[in-house]
Amino acid sequence: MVKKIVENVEHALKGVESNMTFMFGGFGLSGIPENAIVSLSKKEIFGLTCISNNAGVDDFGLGLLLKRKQVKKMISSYVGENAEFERQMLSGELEVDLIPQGSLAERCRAAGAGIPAFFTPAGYGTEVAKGKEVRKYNGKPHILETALTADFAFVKAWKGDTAGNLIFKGTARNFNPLMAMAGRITVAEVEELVPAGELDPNQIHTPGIFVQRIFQGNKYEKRIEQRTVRTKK
Amino acid sequence: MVKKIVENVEHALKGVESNMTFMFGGFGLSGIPENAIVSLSKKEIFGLTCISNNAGVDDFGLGLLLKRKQVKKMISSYVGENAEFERQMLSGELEVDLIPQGSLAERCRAAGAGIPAFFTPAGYGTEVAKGKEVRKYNGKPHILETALTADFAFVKAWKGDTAGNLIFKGTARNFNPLMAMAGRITVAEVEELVPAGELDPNQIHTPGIFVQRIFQGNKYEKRIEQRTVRTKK
Amino acid sequence: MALDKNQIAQRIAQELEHNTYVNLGIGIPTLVANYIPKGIDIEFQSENGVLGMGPFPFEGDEDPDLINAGKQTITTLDGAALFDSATSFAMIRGQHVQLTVLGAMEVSENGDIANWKIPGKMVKGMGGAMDLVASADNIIVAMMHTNRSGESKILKQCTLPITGINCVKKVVTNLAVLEVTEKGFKLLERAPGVSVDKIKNATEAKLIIEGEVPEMNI
Amino acid sequence: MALDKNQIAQRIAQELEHNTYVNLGIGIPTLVANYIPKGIDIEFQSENGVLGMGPFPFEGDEDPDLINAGKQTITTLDGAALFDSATSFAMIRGQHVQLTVLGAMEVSENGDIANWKIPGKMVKGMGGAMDLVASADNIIVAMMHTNRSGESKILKQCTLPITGINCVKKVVTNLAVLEVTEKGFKLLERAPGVSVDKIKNATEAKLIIEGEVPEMNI
Repeated sequence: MVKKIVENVEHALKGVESNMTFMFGGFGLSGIPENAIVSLSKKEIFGLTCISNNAGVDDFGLGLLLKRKQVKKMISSYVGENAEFERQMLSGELEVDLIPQGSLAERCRAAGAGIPAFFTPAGYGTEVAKGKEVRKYNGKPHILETALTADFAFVKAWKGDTAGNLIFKGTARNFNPLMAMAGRITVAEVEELVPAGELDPNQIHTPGIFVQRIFQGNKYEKRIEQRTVRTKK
Repeated sequence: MVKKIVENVEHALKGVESNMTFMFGGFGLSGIPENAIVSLSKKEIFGLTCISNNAGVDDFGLGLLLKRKQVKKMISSYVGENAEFERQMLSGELEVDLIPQGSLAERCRAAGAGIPAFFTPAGYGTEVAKGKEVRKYNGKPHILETALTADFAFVKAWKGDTAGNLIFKGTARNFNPLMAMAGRITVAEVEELVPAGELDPNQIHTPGIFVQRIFQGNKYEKRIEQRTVRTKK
Repeated sequence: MALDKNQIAQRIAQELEHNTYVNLGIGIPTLVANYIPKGIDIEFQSENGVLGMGPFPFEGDEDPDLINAGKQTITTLDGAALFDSATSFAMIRGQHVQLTVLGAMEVSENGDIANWKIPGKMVKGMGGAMDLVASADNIIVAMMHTNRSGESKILKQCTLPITGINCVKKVVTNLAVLEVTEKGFKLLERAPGVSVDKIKNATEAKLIIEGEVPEMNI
Repeated sequence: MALDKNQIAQRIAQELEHNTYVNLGIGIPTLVANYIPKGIDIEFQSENGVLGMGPFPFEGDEDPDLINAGKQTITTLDGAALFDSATSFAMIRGQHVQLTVLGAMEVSENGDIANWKIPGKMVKGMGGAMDLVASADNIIVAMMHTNRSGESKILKQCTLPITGINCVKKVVTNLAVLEVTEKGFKLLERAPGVSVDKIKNATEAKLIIEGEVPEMNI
């Protein structure tokens, strides 16, 4: 078995440098690699390109890196709820590349799967298609999108084992499995780390081959952005 | 909930016709849709194009359709162990299109995912690349492959529910989830069919949206092609 | 009387077809789930990775690991399935989701939609909207007929950066139900008590009006 | 003495690197799993959908739902994972599998490999071989140095339809270990007791020979 376990988040982050490209799993604040983000936000690394569906909120998630101006460029699909982000973007301090969510997911998967480019209908006829090759299939125009890679991918799972196998929970899965595939070095943090052999091989969401380092996070805050409930009758 | 359950294999096969294109899950004889194949082999339908990684053996799996000369064309990656297949192929009765196994899997997934074409390195410089567009990415030549669709996809799972959700077992998963995505009508047969709500939503391999009809197979022979064992010390 | 948001949702719910998968956008579209007609079985897909989405959880049952695309806490129903974002958009792009309902800033008479960007203002991003509108066979837009300044959002041509072209099939507003035809917007229904003239006045695009225009059944 | 198949596998096993994923083809490559050096952790991938493949099952434990790419019944080890064929080839194409060992009919001095088709004979298909050779960073071929008629399989140019170009890094035969360099085949090692001349005679391609050629350590 190929062992992936590292002692803690500091060991997991070995090799991160300024000007690198990082991927971060998560949708909104759900399923984000909380421990890796907090540690990165304390390091003297800057000029980062961050690929993440969202950009966190002001005091949590990627907002922590934005606040310290560690991020040079964000590649995302939706960057709503972050005032500091907005300020940096409007002032031109922060480059922002917005891409359709499905293309973002597929471009990560493609990188991990050795598919350098593929055609998708998403974005045809919009500014997203600018400069991209267009080709009709079944009478419908499609644009050519390329794979997205990263020096490090940071993902978060519910359970993991020492071989790097991951199981996610609920909709916290989202981009995590795809970014795990795409990272040159993929760092997985999990709520519960178990010895290899305890997870059912049939129920693994991300096989350990896609993960280079795994550790159990110290704690998880797991903030809820939009707490919506109904009242009991 | 969208209900997918049909009474039996005959209801599941409603609409199959001569000259259609069918996909069949399975690798070798593992994970093949046994009940659908047996029923198809008793129907008066001919001129079929069959997409399947392998072609069964003489008296089991797709061999049953080949024996009755129902198949006009096979699209496969490996068609070893079938004498009647060999005879029909060498005599020119049967058209055979051989494509790399990884490209076969990805082309099925692509069809299901609305990706009409993608670049892959597999087959570059070989006869598989004939007539295909070549493009270099990262200094390495890739060829453009297109999505593969089918009128019907026949897949086999271990467990399924009335909403069409599927769970596979072991390596019997293989092409089944990808062909389920690709079929215009996907017929799933399962060893055990349970009411919706009994399967953990977190452990579904193929979400029911990819399945149009589901039924519990009458019986499964599950032949082993290469029984290999070691002796107890 | 012009419809309120809930009534727009209610009218759109009449478009739901039995045994289909539906993706509801943020805002008015989300409310459609409250008005599914009896006898119509529907599964809701949320692009962040769930099929078979249920109602909001009871207080105390919220799970940070179970949200919808609007980041609201949700529940799942029997038969639900969870999956990653690539699989989710495979469902969308591969046309396995039959209907998408979403909001818009502008819709044009050839079915273009603009709903993601206002130049000069903070841009939040397109999220999954571009994938959704480029893919679904059936796209219904839920929106107010005019913007806050009273200007029509039903246009000959979109003025804002577009999200997708030739994709919208129907528009349900507080005033009317419009179908996008090859010749432009056809006025199918009007809100109860709202005159054809009032709709005409609120619409920049040309309206195709054939015979008597019935009132919506709300 | 020329090596037998098990000894070829044994020599290839010396190439295994700690903490890597390896795909073994059918035939001699399969035997490599029996000779993993001590202290070297390896996981075997089989392209039909398993990582962490273990030995054959004990009699009575065979599971028709658990086979390898050669359709043989197998077992899984602790830390194993099961997946579909697209994910499996994502691992291969995406270069997550570090080493591929496979058999061949011919290898040429620029690293081309032919191992799937003999014109005029029944063609069984390339299976996963074309994906494997087009993808892996490191490809080692395990084969006999000559065919049954005594003709060299180590060639200036392949004569059979090729499976992949410029991909083979090393060849281990019953006679020798050869490295594919930019200038052609370099003779790295010879089988115990087999002379350089004997290898030269059995080789159609030009061999690069630098200094003393050591014997393999088997």
